[in-house]
Amino acid sequence: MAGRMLAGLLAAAVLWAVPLAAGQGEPIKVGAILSVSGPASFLGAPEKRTAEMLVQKINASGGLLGRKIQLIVKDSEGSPEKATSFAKQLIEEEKVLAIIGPSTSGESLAIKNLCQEGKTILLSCAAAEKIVDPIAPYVFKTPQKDSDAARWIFQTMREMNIRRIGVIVSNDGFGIAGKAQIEKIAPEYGLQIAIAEVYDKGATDLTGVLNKIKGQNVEGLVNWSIVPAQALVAKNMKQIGFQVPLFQSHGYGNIKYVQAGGEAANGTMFPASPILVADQLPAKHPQRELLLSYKKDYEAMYKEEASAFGAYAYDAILILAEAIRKAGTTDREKVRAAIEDLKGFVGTSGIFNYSKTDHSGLDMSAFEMLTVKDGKFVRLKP
Amino acid sequence: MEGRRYIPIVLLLLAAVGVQLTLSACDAAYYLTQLTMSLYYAIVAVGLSLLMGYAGQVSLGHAGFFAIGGYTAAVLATRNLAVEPGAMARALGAMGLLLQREDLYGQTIVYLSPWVSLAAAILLTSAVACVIGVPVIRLKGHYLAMATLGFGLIVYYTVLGAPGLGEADGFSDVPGFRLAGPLEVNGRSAFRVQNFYIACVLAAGVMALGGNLVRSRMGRALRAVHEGEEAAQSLGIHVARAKFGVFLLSALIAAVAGFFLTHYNGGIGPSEATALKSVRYLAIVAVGGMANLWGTLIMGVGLNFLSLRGAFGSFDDAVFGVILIAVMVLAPEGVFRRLPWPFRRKGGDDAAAA
Amino acid sequence: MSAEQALQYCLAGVTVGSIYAIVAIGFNIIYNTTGIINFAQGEFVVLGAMTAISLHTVTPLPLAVAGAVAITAAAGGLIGAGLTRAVKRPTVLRLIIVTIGLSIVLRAAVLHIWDEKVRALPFFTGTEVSSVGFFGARITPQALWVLGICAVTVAGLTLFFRHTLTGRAMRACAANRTAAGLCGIPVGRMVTLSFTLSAAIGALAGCAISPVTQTQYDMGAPLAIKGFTVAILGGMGNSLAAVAAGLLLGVLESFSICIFPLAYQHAVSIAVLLAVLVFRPSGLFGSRDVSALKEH
Amino acid sequence: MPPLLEVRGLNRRFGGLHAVRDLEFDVEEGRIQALIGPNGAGKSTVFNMIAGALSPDGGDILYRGARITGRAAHAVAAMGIARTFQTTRLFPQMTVLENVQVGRHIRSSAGFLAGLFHPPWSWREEREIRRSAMETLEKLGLAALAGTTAGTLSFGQQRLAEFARALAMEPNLLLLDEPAAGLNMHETAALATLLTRIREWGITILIVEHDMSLVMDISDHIVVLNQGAKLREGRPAEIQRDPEVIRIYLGDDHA
Repeated sequence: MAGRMLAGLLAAAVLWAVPLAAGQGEPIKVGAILSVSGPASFLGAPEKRTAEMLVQKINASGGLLGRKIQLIVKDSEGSPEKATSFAKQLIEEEKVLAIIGPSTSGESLAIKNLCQEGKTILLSCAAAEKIVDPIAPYVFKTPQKDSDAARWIFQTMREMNIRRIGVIVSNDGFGIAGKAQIEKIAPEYGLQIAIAEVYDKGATDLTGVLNKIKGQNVEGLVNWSIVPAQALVAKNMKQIGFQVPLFQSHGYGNIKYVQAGGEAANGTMFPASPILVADQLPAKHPQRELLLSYKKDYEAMYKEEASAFGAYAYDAILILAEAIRKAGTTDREKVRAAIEDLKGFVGTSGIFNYSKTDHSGLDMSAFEMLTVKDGKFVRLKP
Repeated sequence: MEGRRYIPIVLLLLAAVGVQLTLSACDAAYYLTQLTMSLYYAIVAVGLSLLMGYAGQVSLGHAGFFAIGGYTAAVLATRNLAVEPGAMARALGAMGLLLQREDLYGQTIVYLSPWVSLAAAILLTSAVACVIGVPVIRLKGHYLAMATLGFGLIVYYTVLGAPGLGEADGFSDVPGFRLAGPLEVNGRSAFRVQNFYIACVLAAGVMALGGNLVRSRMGRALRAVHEGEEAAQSLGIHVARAKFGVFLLSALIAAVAGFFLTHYNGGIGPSEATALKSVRYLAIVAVGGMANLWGTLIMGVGLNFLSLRGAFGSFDDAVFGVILIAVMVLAPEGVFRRLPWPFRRKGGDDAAAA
Repeated sequence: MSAEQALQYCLAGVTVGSIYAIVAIGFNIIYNTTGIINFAQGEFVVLGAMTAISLHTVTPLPLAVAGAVAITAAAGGLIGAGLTRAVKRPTVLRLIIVTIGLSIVLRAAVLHIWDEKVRALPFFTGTEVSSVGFFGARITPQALWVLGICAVTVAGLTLFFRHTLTGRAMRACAANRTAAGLCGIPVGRMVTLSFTLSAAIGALAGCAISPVTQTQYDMGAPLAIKGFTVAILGGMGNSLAAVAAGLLLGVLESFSICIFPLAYQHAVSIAVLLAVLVFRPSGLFGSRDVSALKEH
Repeated sequence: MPPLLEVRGLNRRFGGLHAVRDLEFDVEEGRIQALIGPNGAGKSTVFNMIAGALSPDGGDILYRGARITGRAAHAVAAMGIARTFQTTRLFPQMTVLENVQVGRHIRSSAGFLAGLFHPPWSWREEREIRRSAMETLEKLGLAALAGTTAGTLSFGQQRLAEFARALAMEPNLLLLDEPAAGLNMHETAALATLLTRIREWGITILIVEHDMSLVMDISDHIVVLNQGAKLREGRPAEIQRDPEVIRIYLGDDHA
């Protein structure tokens, strides 16, 4: 009995020590835990499509280090318990090098420690800063920082002389993380939050709460949300004649939300990655080429417009591929270190500069203030 | 004679040993992770089977009780009492009810002993089950279904809305639950084998208790209530009390399973409290044969195991929907019409279904 | 709170309430005929709206809505009635379980036929920004459409159930299935008819509310929950009372924002449901007061 | 010593219908007492009020001198009043033995905790429940059917099994709601014998019945109801000859 266990342990140790390097032709296993269906499917579904597309493209052009990438996608439906189960499966059983996703912050936080203990690189596609604060060496994230998005909004508000604001957020991970950052940073810009409310992610009408905010005489409104319900805000504001500037978060990065808002969406301001205005970027913009290529590939393959959400998964795979190339090996520690060493790396969401103390990689420059004009995204200050 | 009823329990534990040894020998011990999780979910379904299959009372809110157990575990275990120790915390410390750990990032955390929070979870669940159960269990049919669904939704919206309950992110970083000596409910791979056994023993315990109950005087009374409330009353059975008793019991079973699984998973989120989760428990009870504890346990472990391994892909929920329809249309008595001898309940397996 | 603001709360409540009401009506039809609550009613709403949105890419709006209603009615009638009729020994518990299963399967079907994206029909009149002034407060014209459709539907159903032979036969089925069968009423066909009718009304509801709420594959269940909350508040089976209860709940929810944080709005309205279930299971308007308005 | 059951000024209305009015009668211990009357006389209403299934609008019901008016059915049963139903209400998916074991509910005490943990004292109780249930079945000649699912029994057997279940309660008073309905002549004759045997066991019987020959055969005392009120009461021989009773049963021509 003891002997067999010892043998098993030894076998495991040997497997551990020679990670995947055995056969040169063997694929590099990468896991992806995404909310393809369920309440966060508007994030997970484009992320999955993007990831599959990019992996296909990398493999078609010869793969990495002469090996193909094998992407194992798991649909977590936005549940932390399923994400936990899948993470253990991917780490212990498939022994993947890295995990892309999860799409939501709750799931990402649930598997953060598992990835750290299992020495598996996690490239989260969720925005909450708790994912990389405190820093776990193996855990990174690709979306921009909530705090930077808030700063862009507040800066614009200051320029417009807005002092008293109302805040509404959705009751998902994205919304509540944003609310925390807004409440933390607003005082730095001398802003007074007159009222902050949380609405259901499945809300069907928001005129009631907007009416409540209207009664507070605010000069500007921030809606921080990533769910489809956010398209209601602009509509409902116009319907009840609530006329103050509307600021959305970077969760607004999907032209569908503009279309759903119709005429009402015009004039909405929000910080976003330049992917939404890729074709308006000056020729010398560092991201222009990458963005146009992603958009072109995605739209050709899936017949739908690329969103900022799919871009998070795009960056995650791009970063992983670059780190593997730089490390020249699939040794976990070396790849991890290579990610930490990435500087000035051009991604779709911005220019990534990771370091030992920053696993978010992006700063204020990853954003640009956009606005909606005639149903299209345009740069606020071209 | 009296010991014979425990033969299947012993067989269950022997089967567990067999499964573990086989998997470990095949270098596939990682299957134990999902088996352990599935066992906890199956325990909830077994508890629901007592309520639904035997007493005939539907509940669409059992995920709510699971979440009450799980969230109690999470809230109390992640509350760091080292930050600002109040008088209460000092008193608890003096009684030796506080534990200390260091998290991955080097922070020292002083937290309440999970034994205390288990007691708290049981008390809280009992209190909630009384407040909700006493009035609601008198309702019948659709009204009971709606009321229990409503209860589950209130729990869901509460954990989703309350800042102290983690809102949409829920809880992570829930530490393990040291039971005794080296035994610990903990999801790390080093604890994998022993946690499989912990879950098995808990499941065996619930099966033994449930098996005892359905053969007892109260068990017969519950089935009588199911098959004819008026006749049951005429025999002196306090129908409301019998229904409430089994409601409370199955709520407690769900809460304890939630408590353990939260420590095992290291966290919990609002997705554990959704109506869809409650419906899953219902589907498992239905496919297990309604009033069939062993069928429920087997289907509960099997289906959850497949689901947790992602075998159903993006059709995960749809599978449970199809099961519900198929069972009701094709085999309302469940898929196990006849179990082999030691698992067979007195009085026939297909008795008392729906 | 200014009078104008209070009025605006009212109108916000009316907008939401009209949505609840139109969903609730669908529940009542099946309940009136079969005595069961169809947990898949919310999926009929989504299915109708999605079909209309797809049809609208090739046909004008009225045609798209009509087509969607017809398609959903056919699909809902066939599937819903087929399944409930296939259940052996149909106890309440079994029928609840079947319709719950149906709801999950239909939701998955919508996800895989369309996708996860949110869509919307255009406003029937006006645009996203138009609104109708009402003593200084404003309401979207679409809410008036929804209310109008509620009114027409309730009136039509009342006439149907009271004055047509088929309608009376359907009510007879709910009152006593066995007796209805003995009187030569084809009970099975009546069940099919009631599922078809309620799927049609669900689809119409889906089209009417889509411009306001937008449509996504998984919005059926939350809508259904509010729908049957309202149906029970009004007293099961009573469509006119359901409309009244819908508006009442909408306005209550709207004003509840003044006191409770919005985050607890749903919990509050479900708590109201539980209270009604326990203390007044016949509904707010059940009993003698409004029983004259009941369809049976 | 007061009578076993006293009915005092009992009233019950259903909407506009005055189903039972100012009803008074006693049931003496050790008797078979019948409650008869034409259709709609209010027999079943009275029966259900005694059993606790309906609560009266006014008046009192006393059992051994204590008020039991408006008590819940299970509480009435716990005092030792057993009943059967017009259409038998066995638990169809349970076996005959299990049905009768449920009849021992009020004579045993193991609750939820004892059920869950099955302590040794409950083993003894469980054995006792089984033994006495079997004994009851044997008394009624049903022992061979102990393991049969109740729903599959013939009509007559079901009625007998329901008797067994009620007798298992060791009641002092047995309320029978039209026990002969649907039985053939043989079965009715056997029922008559059974009822007299039950009386010999010291159980008082209150029977609501349509079958006049059965009632006249076995009853010690008869109460006749008409339109919710008591018309006559007395021994069978007296009732049989009473012109009023004949009139309400057979119409004016025969008076």
